[in-house]
Amino acid sequence: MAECHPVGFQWVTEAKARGAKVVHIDPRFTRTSAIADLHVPLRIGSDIAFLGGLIRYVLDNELYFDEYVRAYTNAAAIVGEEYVDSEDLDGLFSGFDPETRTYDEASWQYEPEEPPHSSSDDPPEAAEQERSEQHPDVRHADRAQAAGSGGPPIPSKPKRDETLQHPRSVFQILKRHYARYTPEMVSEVCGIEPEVFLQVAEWVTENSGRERTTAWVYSVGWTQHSVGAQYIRTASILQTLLGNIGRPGGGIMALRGHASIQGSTDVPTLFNLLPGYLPMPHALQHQTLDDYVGDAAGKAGFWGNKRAYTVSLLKAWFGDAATAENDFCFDHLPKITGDHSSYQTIAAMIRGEVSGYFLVGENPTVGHPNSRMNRFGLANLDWLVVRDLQMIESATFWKESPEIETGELAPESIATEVFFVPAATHAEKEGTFTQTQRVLQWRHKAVEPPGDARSDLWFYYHLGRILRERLADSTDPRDRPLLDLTWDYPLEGETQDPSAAAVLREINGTGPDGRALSSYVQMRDDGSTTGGCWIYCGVYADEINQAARKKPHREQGQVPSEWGWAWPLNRRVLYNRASADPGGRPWSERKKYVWWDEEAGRWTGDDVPDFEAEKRPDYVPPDGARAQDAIAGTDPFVMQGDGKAWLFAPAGLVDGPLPTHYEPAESVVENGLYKQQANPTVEFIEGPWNRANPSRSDVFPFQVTTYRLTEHHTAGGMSRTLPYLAELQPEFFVEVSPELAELRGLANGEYATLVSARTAIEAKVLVTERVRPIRLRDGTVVHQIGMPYHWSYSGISTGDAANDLLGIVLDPNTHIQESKASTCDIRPGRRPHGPELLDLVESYRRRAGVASGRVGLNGRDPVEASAGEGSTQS
Amino acid sequence: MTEGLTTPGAGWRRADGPPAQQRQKRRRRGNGRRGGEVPMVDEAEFTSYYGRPIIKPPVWKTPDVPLYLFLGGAAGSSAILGALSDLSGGPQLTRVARLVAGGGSIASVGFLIHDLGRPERFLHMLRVIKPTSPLSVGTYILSPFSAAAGATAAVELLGWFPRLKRFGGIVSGVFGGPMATYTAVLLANTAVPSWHAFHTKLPFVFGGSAMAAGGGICMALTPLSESAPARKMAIIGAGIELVAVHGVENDESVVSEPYHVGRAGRFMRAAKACSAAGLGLAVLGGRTRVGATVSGALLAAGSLLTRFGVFDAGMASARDPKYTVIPQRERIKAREDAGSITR
Amino acid sequence: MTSISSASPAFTGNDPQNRLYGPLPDVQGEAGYDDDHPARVGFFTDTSVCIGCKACEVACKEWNLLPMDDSHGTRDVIGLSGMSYDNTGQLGANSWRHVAFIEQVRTVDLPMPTMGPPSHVDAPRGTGHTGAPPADALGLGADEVLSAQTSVLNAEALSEFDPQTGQSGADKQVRWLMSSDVCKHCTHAGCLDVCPTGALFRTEFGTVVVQGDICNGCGYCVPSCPYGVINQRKDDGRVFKCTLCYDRLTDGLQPACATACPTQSIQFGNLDELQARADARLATLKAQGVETARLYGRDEDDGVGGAGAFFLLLDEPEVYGLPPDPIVTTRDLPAMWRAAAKGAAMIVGVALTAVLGSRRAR
Amino acid sequence: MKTWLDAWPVFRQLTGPDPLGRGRAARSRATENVVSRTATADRVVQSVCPYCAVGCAQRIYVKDEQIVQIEGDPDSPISRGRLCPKGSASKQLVTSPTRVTTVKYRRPYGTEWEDLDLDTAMEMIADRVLEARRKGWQDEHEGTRVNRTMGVASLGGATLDNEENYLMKKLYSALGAIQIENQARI
Repeated sequence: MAECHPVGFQWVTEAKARGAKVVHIDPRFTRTSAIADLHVPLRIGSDIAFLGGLIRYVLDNELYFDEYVRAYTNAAAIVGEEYVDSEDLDGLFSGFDPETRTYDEASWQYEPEEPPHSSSDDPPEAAEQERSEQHPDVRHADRAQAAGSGGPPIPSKPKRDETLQHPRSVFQILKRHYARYTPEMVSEVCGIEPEVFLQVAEWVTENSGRERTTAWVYSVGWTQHSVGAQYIRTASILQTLLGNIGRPGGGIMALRGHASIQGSTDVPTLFNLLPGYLPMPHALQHQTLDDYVGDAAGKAGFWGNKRAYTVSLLKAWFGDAATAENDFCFDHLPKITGDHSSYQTIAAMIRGEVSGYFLVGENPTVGHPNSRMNRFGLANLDWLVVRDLQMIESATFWKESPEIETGELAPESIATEVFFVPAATHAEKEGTFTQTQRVLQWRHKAVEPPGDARSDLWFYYHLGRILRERLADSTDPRDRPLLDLTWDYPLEGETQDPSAAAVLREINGTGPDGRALSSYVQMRDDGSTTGGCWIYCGVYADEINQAARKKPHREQGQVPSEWGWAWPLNRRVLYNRASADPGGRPWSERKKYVWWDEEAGRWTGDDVPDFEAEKRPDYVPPDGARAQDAIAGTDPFVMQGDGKAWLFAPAGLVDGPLPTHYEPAESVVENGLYKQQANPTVEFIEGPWNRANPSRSDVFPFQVTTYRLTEHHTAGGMSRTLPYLAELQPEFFVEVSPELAELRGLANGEYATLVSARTAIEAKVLVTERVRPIRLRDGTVVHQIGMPYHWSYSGISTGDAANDLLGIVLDPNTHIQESKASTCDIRPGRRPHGPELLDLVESYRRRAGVASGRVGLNGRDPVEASAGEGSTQS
Repeated sequence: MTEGLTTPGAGWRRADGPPAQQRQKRRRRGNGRRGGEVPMVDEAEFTSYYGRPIIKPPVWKTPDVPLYLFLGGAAGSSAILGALSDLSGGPQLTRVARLVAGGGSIASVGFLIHDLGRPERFLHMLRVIKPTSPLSVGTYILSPFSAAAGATAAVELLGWFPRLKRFGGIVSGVFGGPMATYTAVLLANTAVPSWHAFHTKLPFVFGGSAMAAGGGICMALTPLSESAPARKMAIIGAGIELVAVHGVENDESVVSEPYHVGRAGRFMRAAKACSAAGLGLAVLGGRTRVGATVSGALLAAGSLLTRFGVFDAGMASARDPKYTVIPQRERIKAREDAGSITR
Repeated sequence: MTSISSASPAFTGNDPQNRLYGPLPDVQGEAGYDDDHPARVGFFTDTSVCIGCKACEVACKEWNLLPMDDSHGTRDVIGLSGMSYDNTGQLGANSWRHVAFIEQVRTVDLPMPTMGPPSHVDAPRGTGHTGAPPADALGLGADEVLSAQTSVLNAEALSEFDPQTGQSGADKQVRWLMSSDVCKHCTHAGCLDVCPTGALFRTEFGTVVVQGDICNGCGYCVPSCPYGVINQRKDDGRVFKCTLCYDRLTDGLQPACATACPTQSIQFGNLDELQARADARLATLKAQGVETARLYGRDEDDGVGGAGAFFLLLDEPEVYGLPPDPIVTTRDLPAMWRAAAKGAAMIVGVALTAVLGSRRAR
Repeated sequence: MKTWLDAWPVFRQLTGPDPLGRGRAARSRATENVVSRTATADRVVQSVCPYCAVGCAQRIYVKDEQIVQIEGDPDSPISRGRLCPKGSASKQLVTSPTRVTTVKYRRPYGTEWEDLDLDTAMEMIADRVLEARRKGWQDEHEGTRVNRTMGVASLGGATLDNEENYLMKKLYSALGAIQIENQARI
């Protein structure tokens, strides 16, 4: 955290000064570890084993927060008989279909209390949605994320055993599932000393419960794994057992890497989402608005109002054209049919199926793994528009790139037309970022952008305007959506910039009287309200730009609610109802946060209560109650169908209801728990440009991980071109332990070549004790290599792109690539340039038994490998 | 960080390998005259930041500054010689001394200004008088001296205002002494270990070296009839220089090591050879024409090489952290042993 | 009105008011400022919370518009230094802040540097725990137990586990020291004293600043700084160093580096307050068992009369590239002048004997 | 005469309280009127750092329509006026001389960049969007109605404002483009 979010780290040093214990769990000793009380140097890719060990420690020693678990989690729920745990199927859960390598969630469901879907408006529609949910194409369309903050729909309320003794109760299933995660097993799999694990376990349990809370902080170190989503699930189970969710000083904090990456998932430029985590309509499921909202109709929790949110969105987009008769123009929305994430799109590009591509403030040939494949994709486009501040590598792939040297690409053979349209910086445009704490902060405009540089608001507004003018008198039904669009925003200044405030107001939504709404509960499904993004409703409450509030923190209390605006409804800690006991009283005076005020008859506290203000703690929902009314007074998790925190996830995750330890897709170690080596539902992309390193191969014997440095920013476009940052970390380097340096004859400060089945790159070597080898019980030694990935060939500070080395293998839930765990070989000296590079890498592939990686022109059609086809990777 | 059981400094050592710069014992070749190995001070272990210098080496350019030191010294001693011989009646010696003093001083001013980072601002030296700055005090020595010596030399050549010569000669003579030795304070008053440590001896090194140079040159250029005073001064000067240099080189502290090793060592050894030879020749054959010129030249060369040697030794001692850390550690230990103040 | 006739201590050496050496409480007053001059300000750098992010280096260069380190900014000039994460190397004309990185290893099996309050070593809780091994099993004497932290990584349990144990007999402990170095703005500043043009001067805030319009690049200050801070810029000729953001101070703002420092390792303020804060911080660390913590440059009796920017270090100063016992060269100046005077007298004497001697001989 | 003499620091040393010329006497005229560029700025604008998601508030000082300084904003409860090295280099990011400020165009099989003015570029891009949209249009996919185009794809958004992301998603959806992605997925 000190590496990539240093200013956020001030709060860690603040807590430390007040006696907090800081534990840093990371394969490398980083600048965070330098300040931490304890550094746990666990092996790359073994986080679930460590966290599972903590869960077992908590359950075994009864150190969980008893009342919290009984009242607020689904520990008491009883799971159906068909469910078989991975402990009994040697690594697979019940319902696994080997051909499509997907799970059918049916066997994970609760044992129902009342008939399924009874609480839904339209039971047959909900059941139909339920069935179509299992179709593999839908499975791949990333339903999990669509549930987003809503939690997937569950057919009915579970039967419960409050004594938590029932063998099929979630609590007992959890105990059995993690029974094998003993401190010894954890230290064997994670390669750390048992005492280190026990010290962490002791500190975590000592600092949880009524009087104290523990917080977990993570970043892409967890998400960029083939089991990334399950990493975070394990931490949520642990935090829920310890009662740390929804309480001050607790929770799980995601540290996101880009200024508004949280914003770009809330108001998403993502294929599977509409604003507010509404799922993108799926061709198989959602031909009409009723299909679309069928699964959530009448469901408990705020998702019950899905129709209101959707209609408001459609009214915001299509204005008067959207009427009740035409399903509020629901049919205007294009439908997805599966996984259209960026890697699938690049594969489609190489097949020549994509004509045009926009790169808007992103540098995929350095930031994406397997940069070679990305460049092949770009080489097969008709045209490419790049909007950035500096001339980034993704814009000059046709002129200079490793493939130009090796001859796989050549300017004369690349047909892609490239437009580099300069962009405005953060100081030259106004607008909001959504920070990692869900806070929207407004930036005022300082100066005009230079020359032809324009903001992206300008670019897309005027592109839309020109397109609408072109198609003004078209009668083709395909163009209706574009023509029905509400696209008139006040234009400012002589560069005719659309008003960002007006767009924010549209996102906030307006009521029947045209005035800005102040809460999403005001949204109606009769078309009388608009709302570009329901979770942002309230950012323009009372016609004031709440995100632009800048009340100094000195004039505010512990929770600075008058600086910027947090979604939803300015709540700074989500699910903060859980900071009070079932009766509404704070768990302890020290950790008081939100509580029930009997006289006032409403919830109150330091933060905006994440609960309906007047709902009494002893409120019991009448049966047949719907949406938020179905949430009991003792259900803090208002977005979940059953209002409880899910220790066991009967739905919503495509790779299992409970996290379990799998090795990374490319690992040098055998899975110590099961025969099943890696995540069975992991997503591969086949192609000569994306060959995988076989696991446990002695051709690629070292485990490698990628990470960032404080001095540079992700793909380096905004830092390698700046003198002051370039000179702080001037060259691409890899971090290697003295033992590995000795083993391979590497010298500090000299060059080394790293080779994988994708390509070979060169980097200077930094020999350091901060990266340590791990000896497993059977004597094998795991050597680990650290690789910061900021560099590429342009800018002041240059080097090879670390991401060239990595392949693309995706987490099935989120399609995020596994760039935190890969394998490679390392040898002293610089890499060959030109065609010899291809020969070197091909020889490695042959030795490793990997199919040939040779490609035809522009990476398009694979050339028959000179040697035999070789075994295709299992 | 670590408590109780650990030793002070807690046994932490640099991660990449053994303590940096574990100097091996270096055998110092005895110089020409005395055979046998001069034992180095036993190698105290010291740590540094990746072996990087702790203080900044001077930014003065070579050969500018050593030449400045040499010419300043030669001019200073010649000016004194000229003034005295003028009073005691040695016209040719006086004339030569004055010319040497004048030429030397003008040239040294030239080198001083050339060495400046911003030569066009050399007059800023006269902005302040700072007793704490040898260069500021030096400027108020150098300006009158070079004015007087220069004028006298000019008058000597052009023959105008003959009466002025004596007055100019006396003024330059008065400033000749400080001119020769202030440069020693200039070097010593820095953090450079091998200069600062010998701040009481350097003035005598430079004084002797000045006399050897001034005397030597005047001896070489003056007819034998009047060159006796120059010869005596050169001989005594060279003697003092050799003794003083010996005192500097053989101090038991580690900071005298740079005078023996590397380029500085070569300079110092050559300087001693020239001075000694020059001294011997001046004593034996100083009265013969050839002997005077050759010994004069040798003495001047010896003096010049000493300046280069001292300059390079200082630079070397600034570049290696060892010469800063070890003496300071010894100083702390001595203070702690004496129990005066603890860290 | 003190006049020059008071034969300044530089020559005579009697220096009752410590104008050349020793503690000097009112450094601005000595430099001629009226009594209403602002309080002396400076930095306290607490390296125990420094995370080595180098925000100070960038904020300083950005505020003072410094060129790239090699001042001609050509790409091939910058390169990986191989010195852990420090690619700046040292302070200089273009780097007025420099963050040092020292990776240290220790094979003694003691826990990581803990900064929190000493964890009370109570008897291990309940048998149910496979909790931390009892303290005495580690051979700690009874009285040491309380001050010593429970040894987390004890040698026996590790030996068969960690490959390094094979080589070193006990687990390796890594410590990564980071410290942001800066000009010390000394009470007795060697650079200021030796500057012949008066370019280096004492500001009303008690800081030492180079006046760029005066400096003629004589370079005398460069070797005179006992810490090796100030340096000449190659293609400019003049010398440059940290001005403690003299221009920002006139506008009432904190220096740029102190403003940016995320963990407030760099603290700016009145020097006396900083010294009090530093003493308290040192006491806390010592109480937490951080034996190797010490203050550097805080003591008025040190060789430069106490520094305007002082540090809390976690190891010997030279490990960070700092001199262990710096003394301002001006302390010995009187002795030097006396030696020079004797030298001059010697020359005159020798010349006299030489001239008189040969006159009698003729 | 008096003022002329007074300009000479030596005279000030002899007559003033600073005989050693260490402070008051040695001050030059430029030092007397040193001023901070934050004081002479025309205006201060509150902004947020563009680098990571912590969201450190920044103060941007502007003079003559040029950004002269970007530093931390002490009012922010998130950052309390502090910045990391990247945040502190924001001014260099904004005023970098290597920043591209004119539209660059590379023709098919071209080997060099060519210049293009902004309006022409916008028209050309609009043409290509329509053409690509038509090429990749699918009314149906495997029998179910999709009314979308697979011809246009987009990548990026995590470094952009919410308003920009909103217009992009709105426009792309109306065009039928569904292959819309950003860094949230890497």
